[in-house]
Formats: sequence, structure tokens, C-alpha cells
Amino acid sequence: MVVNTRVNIAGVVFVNPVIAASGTYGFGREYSDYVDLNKIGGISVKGLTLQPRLGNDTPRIAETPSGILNSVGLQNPGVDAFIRDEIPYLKQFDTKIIANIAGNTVSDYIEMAEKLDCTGIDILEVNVSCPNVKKGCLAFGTTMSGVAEVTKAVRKATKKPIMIKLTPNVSDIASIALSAEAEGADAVSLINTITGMVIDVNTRRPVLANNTGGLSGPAVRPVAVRMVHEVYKSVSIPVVGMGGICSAEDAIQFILAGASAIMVGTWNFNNPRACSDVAEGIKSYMEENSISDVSKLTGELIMNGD
Amino acid sequence: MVVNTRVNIAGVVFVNPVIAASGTYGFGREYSDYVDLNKIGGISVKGLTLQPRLGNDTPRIAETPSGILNSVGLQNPGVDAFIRDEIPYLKQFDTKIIANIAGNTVSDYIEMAEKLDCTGIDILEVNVSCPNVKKGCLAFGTTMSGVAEVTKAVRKATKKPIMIKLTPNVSDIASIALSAEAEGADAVSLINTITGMVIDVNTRRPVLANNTGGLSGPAVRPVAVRMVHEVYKSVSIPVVGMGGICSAEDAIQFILAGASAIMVGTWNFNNPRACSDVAEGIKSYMEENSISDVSKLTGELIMNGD
Amino acid sequence: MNLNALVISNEILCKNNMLMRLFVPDIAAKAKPGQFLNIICSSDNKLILRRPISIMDADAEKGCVDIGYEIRGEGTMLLAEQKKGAKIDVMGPLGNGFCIDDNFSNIAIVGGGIGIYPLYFLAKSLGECNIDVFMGYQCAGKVILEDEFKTEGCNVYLSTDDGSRGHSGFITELFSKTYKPGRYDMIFVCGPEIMSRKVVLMVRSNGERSQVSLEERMGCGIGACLVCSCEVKTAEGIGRKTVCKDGPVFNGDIVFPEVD
Amino acid sequence: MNLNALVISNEILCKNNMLMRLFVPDIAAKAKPGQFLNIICSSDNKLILRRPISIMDADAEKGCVDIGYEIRGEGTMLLAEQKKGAKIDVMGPLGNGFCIDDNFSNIAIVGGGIGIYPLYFLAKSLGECNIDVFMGYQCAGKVILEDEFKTEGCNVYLSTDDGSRGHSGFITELFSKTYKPGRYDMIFVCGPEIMSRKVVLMVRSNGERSQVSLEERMGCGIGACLVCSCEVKTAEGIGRKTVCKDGPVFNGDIVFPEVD
Ligand SMILES: Cc1cc2nc3c(=O)[nH]c(=O)nc-3n(C[C@H](O)[C@H](O)[C@H](O)COP(=O)(O)OP(=O)(O)OC[C@H]3O[C@@H](n4cnc5c(N)ncnc54)[C@H](O)[C@@H]3O)c2cc1C
Ligand SMILES: Cc1cc2nc3c(=O)[nH]c(=O)nc-3n(C[C@H](O)[C@H](O)[C@H](O)COP(=O)(O)OP(=O)(O)OC[C@H]3O[C@@H](n4cnc5c(N)ncnc54)[C@H](O)[C@@H]3O)c2cc1C
Ligand SMILES: Cc1cc2nc3c(=O)[nH]c(=O)nc-3n(C[C@H](O)[C@H](O)[C@H](O)COP(=O)(O)O)c2cc1C
Ligand SMILES: Cc1cc2nc3c(=O)[nH]c(=O)nc-3n(C[C@H](O)[C@H](O)[C@H](O)COP(=O)(O)O)c2cc1C
Ligand code: FES
Ligand code: FES
Repeated sequence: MVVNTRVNIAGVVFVNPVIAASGTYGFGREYSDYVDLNKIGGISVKGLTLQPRLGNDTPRIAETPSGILNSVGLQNPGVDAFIRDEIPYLKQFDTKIIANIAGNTVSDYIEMAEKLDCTGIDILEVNVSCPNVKKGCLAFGTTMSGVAEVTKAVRKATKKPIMIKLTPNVSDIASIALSAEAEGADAVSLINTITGMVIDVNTRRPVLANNTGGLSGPAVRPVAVRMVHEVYKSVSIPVVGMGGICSAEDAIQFILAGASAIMVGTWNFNNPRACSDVAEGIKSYMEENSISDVSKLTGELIMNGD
Repeated sequence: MVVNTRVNIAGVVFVNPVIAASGTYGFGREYSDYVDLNKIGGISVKGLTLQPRLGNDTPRIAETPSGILNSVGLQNPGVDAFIRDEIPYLKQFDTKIIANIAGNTVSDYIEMAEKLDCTGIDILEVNVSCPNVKKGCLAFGTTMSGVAEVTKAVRKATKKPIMIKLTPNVSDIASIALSAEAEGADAVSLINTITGMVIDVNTRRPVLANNTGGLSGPAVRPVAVRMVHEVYKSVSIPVVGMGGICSAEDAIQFILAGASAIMVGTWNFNNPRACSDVAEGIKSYMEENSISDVSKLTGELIMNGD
Repeated sequence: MNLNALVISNEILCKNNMLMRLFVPDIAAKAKPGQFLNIICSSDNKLILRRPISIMDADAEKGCVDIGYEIRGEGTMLLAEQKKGAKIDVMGPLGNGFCIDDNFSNIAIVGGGIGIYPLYFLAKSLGECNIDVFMGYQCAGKVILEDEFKTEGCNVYLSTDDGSRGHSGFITELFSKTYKPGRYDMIFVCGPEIMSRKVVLMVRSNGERSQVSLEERMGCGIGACLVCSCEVKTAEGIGRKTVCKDGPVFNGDIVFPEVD
Repeated sequence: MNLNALVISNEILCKNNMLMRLFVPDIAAKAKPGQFLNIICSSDNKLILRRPISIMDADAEKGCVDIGYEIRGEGTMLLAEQKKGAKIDVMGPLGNGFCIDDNFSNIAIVGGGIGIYPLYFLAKSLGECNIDVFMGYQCAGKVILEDEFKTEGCNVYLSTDDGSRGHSGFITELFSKTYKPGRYDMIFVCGPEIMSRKVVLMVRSNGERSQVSLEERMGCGIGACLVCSCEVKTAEGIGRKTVCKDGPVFNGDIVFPEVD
């Protein structure tokens, strides 16, 4: 059976619904020895800031049961270097380019959006959910008004499709998503990491130099699937789902719950071919289950008791 | 070295800081073949409601990476049956009795608190955090005003020490804890489960009959440790920590983060002796590290960069 | 971990099905038909929950317990990888087993798929009865314990869903052809819910007695967490009991309460 | 999982230390001293992160790579349990190794503990140099590769923290006694940070060259996640490089930038 794995998000057509998650895939080139970048739908690049950032002290990672905690703290070469050095490289491939931006202030977001507006990127992912920086970012993402403010400002600053990346560290993620939609977001992506801490009982100190970090990986998957479903039910813009995806089966959970596309993050560290393996696996699932179009699976969850 | 494992929470002295978590230990008697109930600090009994409840449909449990999702939905014989049938049994042991109550309405909480006031229980644990019932409970737990309202009402209704059990499904757990403290809570316990969902991609239905359930077990531990620390820094009443504790080392993470006592839940299913094993392990850790009094460890976390 | 059970053997029984013999004298001494073990399948605790598996046979003298199981998911797959000589963590015997009455003389046993495993220990324990065993399988390749039941002197009736052995169709069809009120003193049932329900209701509609072993996903396995609830008739209407502790074997009169 | 490496042997080298030989021809053909493998230690993926372990030796003809490792935590413990014949998932060779110059004639190698493993492959690759190897261990029981370095014609200087073998104290003491500006063309360093820092700064303060292999916790191992950053001197002041891709071996002139 011929199956169509293409998905259209805010007018951008991805060859398949698998996108590499921001912060785990560098600028794509690092994985090019392992994955044919033409074979994955998109790449969300490392979170960018207006100025280059050195990030937090090390250690920046800890392994937890079925998860990891990271506190990279947005180390990146800055948006200008990204435009200069990375976009031309990525443009060689079919994969779509998602620029992930994180600001300390609303004007940071505006300035970055303006700089990226006339570049070759496909979607702007507005990160209001990084738990590892002291100022801005997550502070915006935990309230409806903060998300609305950033979304509105970025919406004005660019003609590119914008996707707001939401934090799970909230009581009601569906309302937060609604406030992004109301201010003109073309899509939302979720979940970013859940704030966590691991303590070394011998030194009596947190393992991470930054004390806390963001939890990701399979451990968070049930939480992420639930949140994707809540957001899907409340908004009418596309939802990009992530959190602990390791396999096609995991990806399909998110798609059934309402995701139009999914992202793979942490699992790239375990399996550098994770993104293309998941894409292949989705195709096989479609073939086995006679699903002609992957977008027909989105939201096809059947609730019990209905 | 002689070590003192006793802890005092709101005037109640526990032989050690290990308490069986509500909903995982029945009414204690179920575990008496495996554990000498005199050897564990306390037992928080299955969440009680005013009327007997049958709970949700089955399946009520799903295994997730390093965690489980449950949707028991507060099946219990009701508070009257508890008072009649279970308190006399538990009173034979040194272990302290914590009655965990969950209401649909504020008056449910009041009525249960009144009924339990003149019984042999030691602490009333006010559950405003069960994600598996349609009405009440978690609805109170996610706002400061809801928690304040329930705490205030229960405070008036009983002279027993009250401990408010908090949900992690919130943006700012420290503020929620503060509102409990402000209304007279003697302690807080956290975390209850994080709402999650697992989907069977073959049936396209959630695995749990109730669709969503509460995530617990090692997967949530880093989140729980972080939250215990946040709450500890903000309130001055004792904090009882839980979430994924399997070993003495895990327990000590919580104690260093600020817990005066800890609870073991999910891990009892894996190891029916978990509570007493953790208590033993804490004692060994104290001996090895020459810690004379376990309460001296509470909050002894050293932050990096300070 | 409490590595109290020694794997004596762990061999393929038929497609996807394994027979494991454990040396675990404490449990062997106490085991009764219908009871189960609750097993840690992964040696590194990758899986949190234990897996309930019925006791298929127990030899108190040798200190051995046999279990038969089908590989269904990650847990049973890891169990299948356990080698002779390995030590595993087993709780048991758990639950309430079948009630056996010395006055039984004519007995029917109806089992489907993995539900057949615990029925073997039952048949062995029934003594001098006349036993008709009705066993339903998916296909010929999954027929298990046929000879073993025959060796115990049982009359074996066989069906397969695909007709590759015995009667073609469901075992309930074969049973209903043979069953007549008054013919059996007790009917023991274990298998997929749809099968058990059919047999129990048929028997119950004739005012006769049955005992049925139920399955439910479990947390604690010892009656503490109420994860494994099943509905039963009570004096007040419909109540709930735990499959792990009140069951897994229940009197056919009280289960499937919603139907009458 | 990409089970590309076959375990040929996995044996105890000394207390808590193991030597594993892998058949992994692709990697063996490319490996350079100072590069490392990134290994999935648990066969059931219980651990998410790979563990970085240096290449201790590589034989392109036989297709074999050797690694030496100390059991420190769960990952290395699981690795130690891998049996001959097992297949494991290994990425490599990763990172930038040591730079070897054909003109080298006098070389010092300073290693501490597990840092000594990669230095063996280095020593073997240095050709006809005169090599002084300074190796520090916790105690006599943990002395590794002494004979192997001697067989390669190196002059071995040994110390143990507790004085149970060789010089009593830190290897930096032994090195600083021997070291004189001009004596070595290059000084190679790998070990605990405190040791590396001391040696590198000593050498640097004399305006001489060193190469040092650093350790940092890793995520991806290939330069994508920036988890393994270390500080280095750059034209603009202090910058960061990745230990996994820019390193693990760095020029001694740029590391530990905060000190000058
Ligand atoms: C009282 C009792 C006795 C049983 N006896 C046998 C037996 O003798 N032989 C045999 O092959 N099987 C038996 N089963 C079924 C067996 O428990 C499941 O096949 C097994 O738990 C599947 O685990 P898994 O990890 O391989 O599958 P998965 O589907 O990956 O398991 C996921 C989760 O669901 C639970 N689960 C899945 N299927 C069942 C089920 N049918 N019943 C209960 N929990 C389930 C698992 O325990 C686990 O927690 C029995 C079940 C019960 C309740
Ligand atoms: C480039 C490089 C080369 C190395 N070469 C060797 C070698 O040849 N032989 C050897 O014995 N060891 C070597 N190490 C150290 C080795 O990686 C750690 O001892 C190992 O990761 C510990 O894993 P664990 O699960 O046993 O310990 P745990 O402490 O349980 O590990 C927890 C986490 O911390 C990480 N971690 C712990 N210690 C280190 C460390 N020192 N460096 C980096 N990550 C760490 C682990 O990878 C894991 O993610 C090297 C490290 C690096 C960075
Ligand atoms: C090391 C690391 C760095 C990350 N950096 C970013 C980032 O810069 N911007 C961002 O929006 N998300 C970042 N994330 C979050 C991921 O994009 C993703 O939302 C999260 O990890 C959940 O997906 P996963 O479980 O598949 O990893 C990072 C995650 C990790 C593990
Ligand atoms: C099966 C099950 C039932 C539970 N029932 C209750 C309950 O009735 N009342 C309550 O306050 N918490 C209940 N909890 C939450 C636990 O008490 C505990 O807060 C949570 O599981 C986190 O701890 P753990 O990771 O050690 O299990 C339940 C948890 C489980 C797994
Ligand atoms: S599994 Fe816990 S009560 Fe049955
Ligand atoms: S470990 Fe990812 S950049 Fe080095």
C-alpha cells in the first residue's frame, strides 16, 4: 500500500511527522553521519538567544530512572551566527528548519523574530519554557498573560509561521495553549522539560552544578501524552507533541492523542538514528494498518466510556 | 554508634521517618505478613470518603517507564467502616495512624474530620490531590483559594494535627503550601500523583478504563525532590516527602531536600518489605555517617554555587 | 530483592509458551490449586510491577513449583530469558484457590488458552473423581497439557478456534453439547472472560454451581491497593472484591453481577 | 539497538577494573589514541545514556578494540556483566585524539587512575620516541598496565596515594621532580582533574606544550547537545568547547582558562 507520511503544519509541508527536538540535535549537521537529514521531517535547532551564551556550569546532565535531567542553560552561538553559519548548511536538505528562540525579555523575542524573518527558516518555535535560565523564558511560559504577551509581540514581528513551545510546569496547559492561539500562534509544541532535582547523598549537593534541571525521556511520556490530548481538545491549531518518544509506537500514541507531528529529543542520545527509525516505523505501522495518510491518525483516540 | 531515628511531626512521635503512602498499603493489615508494623513510623491508610465508594472501572493500572499509572478512584469502605473495623486493628502497633480523607465538597471534609476527631488516629491527612475522581478533591488542590478553604474548614472541625496532601499538577507548589500553612495546617505532604495517560496503539484507546491516571514511582522522583525542596524553603511547618522512593538513598535525598519524614508508595508493590527496608537503610546510613539524629539531616542540602 | 526462587528449568512448551520449574520449598509446601505467584520478571528491576502467574503444579516433597506461561509482553519475555540456575523474586502462594469437596464425584473443568495452566493442578488434586476436561485453544500448535490431563485419568474434549485440532470453534460450544443439569457436582472454569462468562451463566441459569478464576491487572497482589477489583453480587446489590486476595477463584454465583 | 560490537572477552584486570575486547572492525580500522567509544551498557535499555570509555588499544587487522574500565556505578557494573559472545551497541571512534608529531623524540606521559587506559594506545603509537611514563594509582592493588608500558620500551615511574607501591604520594610530585623545561617535546596528560590541572599549569608556566584529555558527563557524545562543555581560552576571552567532539584531548595552552 502506498502511504502518505507528509504533514502540513501552518502551510509548511514536512516529508514526515518526525522532527528532531530542540537542544538535542545541535544544528543537524552533528547527526548527519548517522541520519540522512532528507529522511526526517524537520529539525528544531538548539535554542537561540540574541547574544551568544555560554550556558551553565557543568555537570549539566544526570541520569534518572527512565529519564535524564539537563541544565545546559541555552549555550548557543547567538542568532546571528546561526543565520550566518547554520541556515545555509541546513538548506541543502529537504528537512524543514525550525528556529527555536528564547528571550530574557519580550524585546529579545521581537528582535530575534525580526532577524529570522527574512531567512530560510520554515517555522519559528518560540521557547517560553526553558527551565534552566535565570531570567525570562519559563517566567513567561507559566502564565496565560506571559504567553499572550510574547506570542502577540512575535506575531507582529514576523510573517513566518510561529509555534509556541509550552512548559508542562503548569496547572492547566490547555488554557495556556488557548492564550497562544488567541494571539495568533500557528501551532503549539509540547512538552518542554519538567523541573527536577537529583541529590548526591554523599556530597549532600545536587548532582547538577545548576542545582535543578529539566526532566525528559521516557519517564515523562505519560504526562506528555495526557497534556497533548488536553491541548488538542482545547485549541484548533496544530499540536506538535513530544516527551519521551523512543519508538514509532510512542510516536503514534502522541498522534492519536492529537499531535500533527512529533519530536524526538532525549532518545537521540541513546540511538543516534532515533529520528529516522521512528519515521520508518510510522510508515510500517501505516502500511500494516492500511492507513493511507498519517494526518488521518491525528486525534483518532477513542475514549473509554464514551 | 547509637542513632535516634525518631521524628516529631506536629507533636506526633514516629519511631522512624518512614510512612507507608496512602492507597498503596491498604489499612496496614494486608502487609503484616511481610513487615512488622511496629518497625515503620506510620501508615497513611487508603483515601477515605464519607460514603463507601466502588471506584473506577478496570483496568486501573498500567506500567510505564520506571513508573505506574493508577486510576483506582478512591475505592474504600467509607469513613465509618474505617473507624469501626480498622482503627482497633492498627492500634495494636507502635506505628502511627494517618487517616487520609478526600471529599467532593468542603462539607464532606468537615464531616469526616469531625467523625475522626474522637478516634485513635494520630494525624489527619487532607487529600486535595486525587486525580482519579470526577468531583472535588483535586479541584481544590490546584488553587491557593481551594486549598485555603479546605484547610480552614478542616482546621475548625478537628483538634487532631492536620497535614495537607498536595498535588504536583500545579505551576507553583510552594504558594499552594503557603496557603495551607496560613490556614493552620500542621504539616504538608507531597507529592501525590501526576496526571498521565497511556494509549494502546492497537485498540486506539487509553489503557486505563478511566482514560487518565496518576503517575507514581521512580520516574517522578526528580520532580518530587525538587518540589519538596521548594516547599521546604517556603513554609515553616514540617514537610513529608514522597514520590518514587525505593531505597534509603532515595529517602535521604528527600530528607536532605527538606522532608521531616518520607512515604513509600509504589515500591511496596515491587518489594512488600520496602517500608521496613528503607527504615533499616536509613539507620545504616546514619551509623555509617555518624549522624546521631535523623531530624538533623532535614534540609541539610548544600546548594551548588552558594 | 528477595531472590527466594531458584530456576530449575525453563523450557519451551509450545509456540510462545514456556514451562518453568522453580525450587521454592516454602511455597511448594503451601500451594493450593488456583493460587498464583507474583513474580519479578527482570533481574535489574526495569519493570516495577510483578506479573501474576498461576501455579500449574506443586510438589511439596521436592520443594518444586511449576508454572506455565505465554510470552505476551515485556514481562513474560524477560521471564522466558531466565536461565536454569538463576534466582528470581517470587511472592506466593497468593490468593484463594479452588474449593475442593471430598464428596465430588462428577466434575467438569472448562479452560481456554493460558487459563488451562492452573486447571492441571486442580485436576491432579481432585482425587478419585470422574473428570471431563474441556480445553479450548487458538490452534493445534498451542495445545498444551493434553497428555498430562489424560495421564490423570481425565476425559479430554478439545477445540481450536481455527479447527486445526479437535472441535472447530469455541470450547463453550463443545461444553454446551455435553453439559446437562445434574451431570456435574461442580464446574471449574478458567480462561478468557468471554468464555468464563458464557460457561458460568449457562451453569448458573440452571441453578447449578461453578467456580471461576478471574484475571485482572494487579498492583500489590495482596489486597492492599484495590487495583484488581472485580464486581460481585452482594447483599446490598453490586459490590467489589479483589481478584488478588478474595479471588482469583470466585463462586460462580456471585461474579458477573450485571447480567441478572 | 545497533548491536555492532561482539564481546570477545571481558575479564578482571585488577580490583574493580575490567578489560574488554570487542570485535568491531569498522571502529578498529579508524581508531586513534585519545578517542573513545560511547557504549550502551544495559541490554534492556534500562539506562538511557551511553557511557564514554576510551580506546585502550586497537588492532585494525584483527578488527579488535580493547577498553579498560573501572566499575563505578550502574553502567560500568552492567558492562562488567556482559559475557563473551554478547553483542553490544557501541558508537565510535568519537572525539579528537592526541596529536602525534613525527619529530617527537622525548615524551612524557602523565596518567592517573583510569586516565592511564587511553595513554597505553598513545604510547604504542608514538613510535621510536624516548617515553617517560608517570602513573599514579590509589594503591598497589590498582596498578594497571605497568608491564605493558614497559614492553613498549617506556621508562615507568609509579606512585600510589597510600605508598603501597612506588613513590608514596601523588604522581604530580614524582613528575615535578623529573620534569625540567626543555626535557620533553610534548607532555601528554590524562587523569583526575586536579592532577591534569597541576601538570598542565606547571608545563604551561614554562611556556611548554602539553596535550590533556578531559572528562565531562555527556549526553549525545557527538557535539550536538552541549552537555559536555568545558571552558577554554579563546581570542575573545573565555569560551566553551565540547569535550566529546572538540576534545576529549585539548591543547594544554587553552584549557583551565580561569587560572591565568
Ligand atoms: C491470577 C492470574 C493468574 C494468571 N496465570 C497465568 C498463567 O498461569 N499463565 C500465563 O501465561 N498467564 C497468566 N496470567 C496472565 C499474566 O499475568 C499476563 O499474561 C502477564 O502479566 C503479562 O505480562 P507482560 O509483561 O508479558 O505483558 P504486558 O501486556 O506488557 O503487561 C503489561 C501490564 O499488564 C499486566 N497484564 C497484562 N495482561 C494481563 C493479564 N491477562 N492479567 C493480569 N495482568 C495482565 C501485566 O502484569 C503488566 O502489569 C495470569 C493472570 C492473573 C491475574
Ligand atoms: C572521554 C572519556 C573517556 C573515558 N574513558 C574511560 C576509560 O577508559 N575507563 C574508565 O574506567 N572510565 C572512563 N571514563 C569515565 C567513565 O565514563 C565513567 O566512569 C562512567 O561513565 C561511569 O558510569 P557508571 O554508570 O558506572 O557510573 P555512575 O556514576 O552511576 O554514572 C552516572 C552518570 O554520570 C556519568 N559519569 C559518571 N562518571 C563520569 C566520568 N568520570 N566522566 C564522564 N561521565 C561520567 C555516567 O556516564 C552516567 O551518565 C571516561 C570518561 C570520558 C568522558
Ligand atoms: C539536553 C537538552 C537540551 C534541550 N534544550 C532545549 C532548547 O534549547 N530549547 C527547547 O525548546 N527545548 C530544549 N530541550 C527540550 C526538548 O526539546 C524536549 O522538549 C524535551 O526534552 C522533551 O522531549 P524528549 O523527552 O524526547 O527529550 C532540551 C532537552 C534536552 C534533553
Ligand atoms: C494505587 C495507588 C493508589 C493511591 N491512592 C491514594 C489515595 O487514596 N490517597 C492519596 O492521598 N494518595 C494516593 N496515592 C498516591 C500515593 O500516596 C503517593 O502520593 C504517590 O503514589 C507518590 O508516591 P510513590 O511514587 O512512592 O508511589 C495512590 C497511589 C497509588 C499508586
Ligand atoms: S492487586 Fe492490589 S488489591 Fe489486588
Ligand atoms: S555530549 Fe553532547 S555535545 Fe558533548
